[in-house]
Amino acid sequence: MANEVLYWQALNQALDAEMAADDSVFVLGEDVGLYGGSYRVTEGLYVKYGEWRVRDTPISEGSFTGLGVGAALAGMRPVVEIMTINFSLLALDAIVNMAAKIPFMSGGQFPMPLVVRMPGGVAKQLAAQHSQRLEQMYMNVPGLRVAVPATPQDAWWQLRQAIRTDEPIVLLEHELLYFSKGMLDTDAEAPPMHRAAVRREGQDLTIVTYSRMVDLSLRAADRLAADGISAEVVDLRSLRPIDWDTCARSVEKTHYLLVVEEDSRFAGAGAEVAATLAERCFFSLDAPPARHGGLEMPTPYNATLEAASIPTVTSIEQAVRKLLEPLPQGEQR
Amino acid sequence: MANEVLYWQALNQALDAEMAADDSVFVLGEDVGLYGGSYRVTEGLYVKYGEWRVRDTPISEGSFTGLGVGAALAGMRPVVEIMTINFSLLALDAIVNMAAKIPFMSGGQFPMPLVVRMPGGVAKQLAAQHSQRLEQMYMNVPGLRVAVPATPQDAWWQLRQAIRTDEPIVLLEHELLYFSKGMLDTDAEAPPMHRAAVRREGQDLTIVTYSRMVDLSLRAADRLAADGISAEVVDLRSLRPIDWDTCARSVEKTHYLLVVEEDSRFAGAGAEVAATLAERCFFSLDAPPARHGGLEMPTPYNATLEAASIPTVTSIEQAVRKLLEPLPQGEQR
Amino acid sequence: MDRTAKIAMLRDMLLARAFEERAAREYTRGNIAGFLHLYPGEEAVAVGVLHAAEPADYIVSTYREHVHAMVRGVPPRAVMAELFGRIDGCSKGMGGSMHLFDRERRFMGGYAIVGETYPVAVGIAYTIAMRELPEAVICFFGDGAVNQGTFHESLNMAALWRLPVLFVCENNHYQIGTEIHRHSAVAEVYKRACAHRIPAERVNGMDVLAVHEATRNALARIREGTGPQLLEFETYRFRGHSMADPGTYRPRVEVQAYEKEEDPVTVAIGETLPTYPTAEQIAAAGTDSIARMATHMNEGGLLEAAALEKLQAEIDEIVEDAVQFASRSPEPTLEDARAALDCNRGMEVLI
Amino acid sequence: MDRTAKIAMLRDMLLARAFEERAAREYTRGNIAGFLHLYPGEEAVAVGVLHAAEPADYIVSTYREHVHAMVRGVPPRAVMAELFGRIDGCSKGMGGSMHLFDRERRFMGGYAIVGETYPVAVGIAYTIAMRELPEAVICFFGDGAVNQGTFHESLNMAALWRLPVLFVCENNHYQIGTEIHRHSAVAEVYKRACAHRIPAERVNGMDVLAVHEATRNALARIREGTGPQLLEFETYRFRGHSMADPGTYRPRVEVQAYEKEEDPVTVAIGETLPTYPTAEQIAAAGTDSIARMATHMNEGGLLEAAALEKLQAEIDEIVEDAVQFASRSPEPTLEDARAALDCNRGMEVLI
Ligand SMILES: Cc1ncc(C[n+]2csc(CCOP(=O)(O)OP(=O)(O)O)c2C)c(N)n1
Ligand SMILES: Cc1ncc(C[n+]2csc(CCOP(=O)(O)OP(=O)(O)O)c2C)c(N)n1
Ligand SMILES: [Mg+2]
Ligand SMILES: [Mg+2]
Repeated sequence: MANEVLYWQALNQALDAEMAADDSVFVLGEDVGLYGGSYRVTEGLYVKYGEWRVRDTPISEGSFTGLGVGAALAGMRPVVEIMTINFSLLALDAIVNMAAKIPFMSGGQFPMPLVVRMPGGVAKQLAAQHSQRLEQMYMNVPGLRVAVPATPQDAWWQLRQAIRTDEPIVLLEHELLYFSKGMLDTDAEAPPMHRAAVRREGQDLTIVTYSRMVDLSLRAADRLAADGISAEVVDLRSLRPIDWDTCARSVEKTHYLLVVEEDSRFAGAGAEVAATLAERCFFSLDAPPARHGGLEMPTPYNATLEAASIPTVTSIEQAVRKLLEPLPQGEQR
Repeated sequence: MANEVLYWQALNQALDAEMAADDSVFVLGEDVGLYGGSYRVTEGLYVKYGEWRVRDTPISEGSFTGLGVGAALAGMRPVVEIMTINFSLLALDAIVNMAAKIPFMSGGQFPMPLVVRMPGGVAKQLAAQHSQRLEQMYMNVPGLRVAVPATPQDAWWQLRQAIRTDEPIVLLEHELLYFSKGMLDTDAEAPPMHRAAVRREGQDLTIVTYSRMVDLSLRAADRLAADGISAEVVDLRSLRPIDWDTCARSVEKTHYLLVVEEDSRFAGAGAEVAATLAERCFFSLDAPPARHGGLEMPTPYNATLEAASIPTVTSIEQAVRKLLEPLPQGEQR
Repeated sequence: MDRTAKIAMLRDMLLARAFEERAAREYTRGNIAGFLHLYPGEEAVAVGVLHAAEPADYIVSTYREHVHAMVRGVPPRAVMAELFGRIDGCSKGMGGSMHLFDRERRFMGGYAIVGETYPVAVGIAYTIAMRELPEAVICFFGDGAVNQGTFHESLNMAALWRLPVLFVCENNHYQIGTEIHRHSAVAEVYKRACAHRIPAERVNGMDVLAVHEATRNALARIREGTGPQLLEFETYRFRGHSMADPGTYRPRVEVQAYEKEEDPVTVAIGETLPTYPTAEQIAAAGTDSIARMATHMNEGGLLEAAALEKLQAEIDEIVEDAVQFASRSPEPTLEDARAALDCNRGMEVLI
Repeated sequence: MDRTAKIAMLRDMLLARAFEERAAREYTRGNIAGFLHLYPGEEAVAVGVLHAAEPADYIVSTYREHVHAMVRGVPPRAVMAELFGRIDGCSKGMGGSMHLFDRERRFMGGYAIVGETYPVAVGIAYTIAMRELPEAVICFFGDGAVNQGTFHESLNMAALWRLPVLFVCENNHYQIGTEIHRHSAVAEVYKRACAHRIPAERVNGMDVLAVHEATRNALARIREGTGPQLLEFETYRFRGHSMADPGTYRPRVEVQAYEKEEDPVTVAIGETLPTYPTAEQIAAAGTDSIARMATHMNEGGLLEAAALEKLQAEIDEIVEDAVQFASRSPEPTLEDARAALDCNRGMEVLI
């Protein structure tokens, strides 16, 4: 049955469904219980499942994420919420050195059905320490999978898939998406967890993007359509692994590639996307593969500067126009 | 005066020179004092400068790196040694959330003359938790600079430059380089800290690489030269910022690009290099920009598998040959 | 302590309350955004502690630091302008509420990741010890923050090397929505210092005179070179954790969860204030540190009601002026941001 | 405790010593590489603790864990093969010396980043508590490891939720080259548990019977549901930190640094053994736990010299067999590595 829901509600329902189905699923994190979660994602679960399955933790990110690792080793399916991705720097040892490596290091003996959920991205004037993207930190970790749902439907699908798989998964949720609306069909069959989605079909160029930037890119595509520019928008849905076939198919059709990401461009997630597609689609491309990302600076608190530090609908539109500009004769970019 | 020295000795002399010149320079880390440093880099300094300036710390990476941040704010020039980059995951909050952001967040009030040195890379059968590269984690951090000296001369130059600058710098040293030999001219004038170096001139393709892979690439170039293939080898020397002009000049000359890195390829440091050069040199390239990196798996303990998990002279040579192979008519890679 | 000193403390407490309440209003008006953590209820701690410090001492604070900054001497104008994100803010509009800095006044920053203040303070103290200076560092943190690993790591180093740090816990019993008995096995924060043999004491944080005295004594011991000290001040925040948190939900949900059981936590929670109390309620409860200090001054004949009213009026003017100043201050430009980022570049050529 | 149990303990101690000494030899021969942290001197801890555990209990260990694994029942063959990096190793040659795992025996791994064992143990204990099972977790760590923040974070959670963990500190007084008084403000590790109100005790770690008894008692209390316990065993490693560390430098450099001062550390260091002691030296010193246990057995008439010699011969054979087995075991292939990496993929289609 399809319903309009908010992104956080989709996550909330996904947790509820999995907790009801399997008593080895439990959630833990700061204020996930009594308080109901800073972004309401765990609302109602504490009352329903009790404190052992919805565990409020002290401010000890390193250890409660590590607790998740230990519990996963012992057969549980922990869903750790790190209040925001910014604090996950304190938990990287547990995620990178333990969760991602133990199954391998043990010669394949142990399951690691750990899910680590974290809100991130630039929200509203939270300043430099609370506005990080950091997706790229999780991409270069063999043994880990990274999902980035951009819609309530994907949030529902991907969180459930993440909980059910025996591999460790980081789920990156964007803080500004929690209160975005979308249809949720709880009966629809899920696509594979890491399959990219073509959100809009187009002929003239391919925008590859993910998370909150999907919506902005779609809106830019709408504006461009008014000028007869037809942009195809690919939502990656996953940052490790990346569904290269879907991306390449699109680029081979449109011959132009723009990667859009919220993170500052240098060594962000988009670097991998652009590098691989530049290699794979080299002979299909009619212009250099382009990236559009945030400025190379910590996020300023001031609202105007903050807004200027990340892509907007307008800046995406401009980046597309620049990409499609015919080159002056004989000149190279 | 030029002398042949080991890489660790060059670092050791650089520390000694800076400590003698400026009493606000002090080093701290596990076993840097009495023990003399796990890789001997701080040998002799404890006896010479005493315990306050050569401080053995408890195993508290998060806090002793943060101690460095606090000392830098108070006008000191701390040189923090994190025993290996693998443990730096415990210190990322101090480096990423504090050192890189405080000067900006304070509106430009504070200096941050912090140097964090760390050995890393795949050494000899240290297994998954002790064989990480992780360079890319430090690249996507505005406010931070990252240097990767590949020779004793650069180790000497770059460590001294790092100590003298008021910006926070991460110095990544490769564990297998410590006992490598090279000439050190302590009087020679240093190039800018982040300028790339063309280590070998060539006409047929450009290999862009850094750290230990520079030597392997040079050796591969030697072998290729025997077959008449002339490879230019660019040593990045720095991963943030990157000297794009030097790279682009080379690619525009050779028309072929191979990025070589020890890290697993997906979202490694090489992704940024390939993406930017693909964009900037698009019209100069005669073949897709290629990357050659390690396998997508945690490092195995077994020696044979470990060796197979990262580039070797032979595999670099093969990657070059593959890149230069003429395409079968009409076919696209 | 003389009359002038006491009046100065009362004045700062009044300023603190008025400033924060005004900030709340400016937030609801849309002039301030982001996370805004306010201090009402806890004034006696900042004021008592910082009035006992020397100008040469360093202060390291958290995201709930407006009052620490002002008591330290950062002008209310510069703090309000920072909350407004303007160029005349003490961090030029780059840091905002959680990142106030003032190098000149040795206000070494507000840190927004819980647990960061410890190592920063230890690093400054290391510098002081190495240079053999008579200075000290005051390090603020909350009751929730003691569960961050850096707390113990830093306390150990401070104790091991006898560093001049005063660790100041503002125990308001809550880590956002989690009451202290639910986040700490040992709810008496000062007892944790035993693990590192650091002298520690618990003091009533609603009594500014007690706070001041305890701090003075602790700083005196620190200056004798005996190493770090820890003070736990029991206090209470009257508002929610931040402006995003109404703080009204606590008992209801808890009761739902525990309704079939008798749990001591329920009782503890039952005694907390679910909504922001009115001035009358606060007065009746008798816990508010400002009312307490005002009464003390009045009864001791140090400050009569009329003088207090006058003081209050002055304060209101200062706060109003700060808001006006902030509103008029220009927004920083992208060039300002770049200058902040590159402030330490100097003449250096990178490439 | 009966004779059989005591003989079993002595046997495991002899095996531990012989195995590790052989590993050292195989390392110098080039059959083992990487970091190799050996256990001679500390045998009484692993043996005393693990002989008191139930098969259903879980063990979480560090990088110095060969002996923990073997006493737990992992065959010496599988451990030696792992050190050789072979497919028949208990981690299929993927993990090596620092990462021994054996799921079946609930040997939950050797962890090489200091401080990782705590949260892993707490996570397993959380599972046990939630499921209300009669099991416990034994968590090993060194004296240096208690300065990692996770120690306190994890102890707090274990105490707060009354989790069944036995924290076992193997205090050998050194964090690589740093003596305990130079890394910890409080050198009595058990005292740190006070910060979380966890019952803790210091025990002679060179006396296997004392270790065994203390562990049995602690585990019994844990099984009563009273929450975690901590035991500190004072012990000593006869070798350097790892095979890369000769351990011979300590006093000389220290004296150079301190030569103009009287420092208690100098004295403490002066009493340590700068080089690996000979069997005679150990016997003379009287601290070696194996000699002590053998004497106890002999004097108590439980095991005569001849029987001990026979036991030793058996052990030598086991170790020799383990080495032969390891040498003959094939190297893992890249397919084996990929299978290990993808062991949890199942039928799942990712894309
Ligand atoms: C490492 C980290 N984890 C979580 C948060 C989110 N957070 C901000 S304040 C806070 C509660 C802190 O409580 P306490 O230390 O008692 O200080 P108080 O807010 O009560 O003054 C939390 C969990 C954070 N900022 N940093
Ligand atoms: C986080 C981290 N920091 C540093 C190291 C390097 N290291 C390995 S063992 C060790 C000393 C540990 O000492 P202790 O805990 O006393 O254990 P012991 O080796 O004495 O058994 C150090 C510093 C590490 N492995 N992990
Ligand atoms: Mg609090
Ligand atoms: Mg030790």
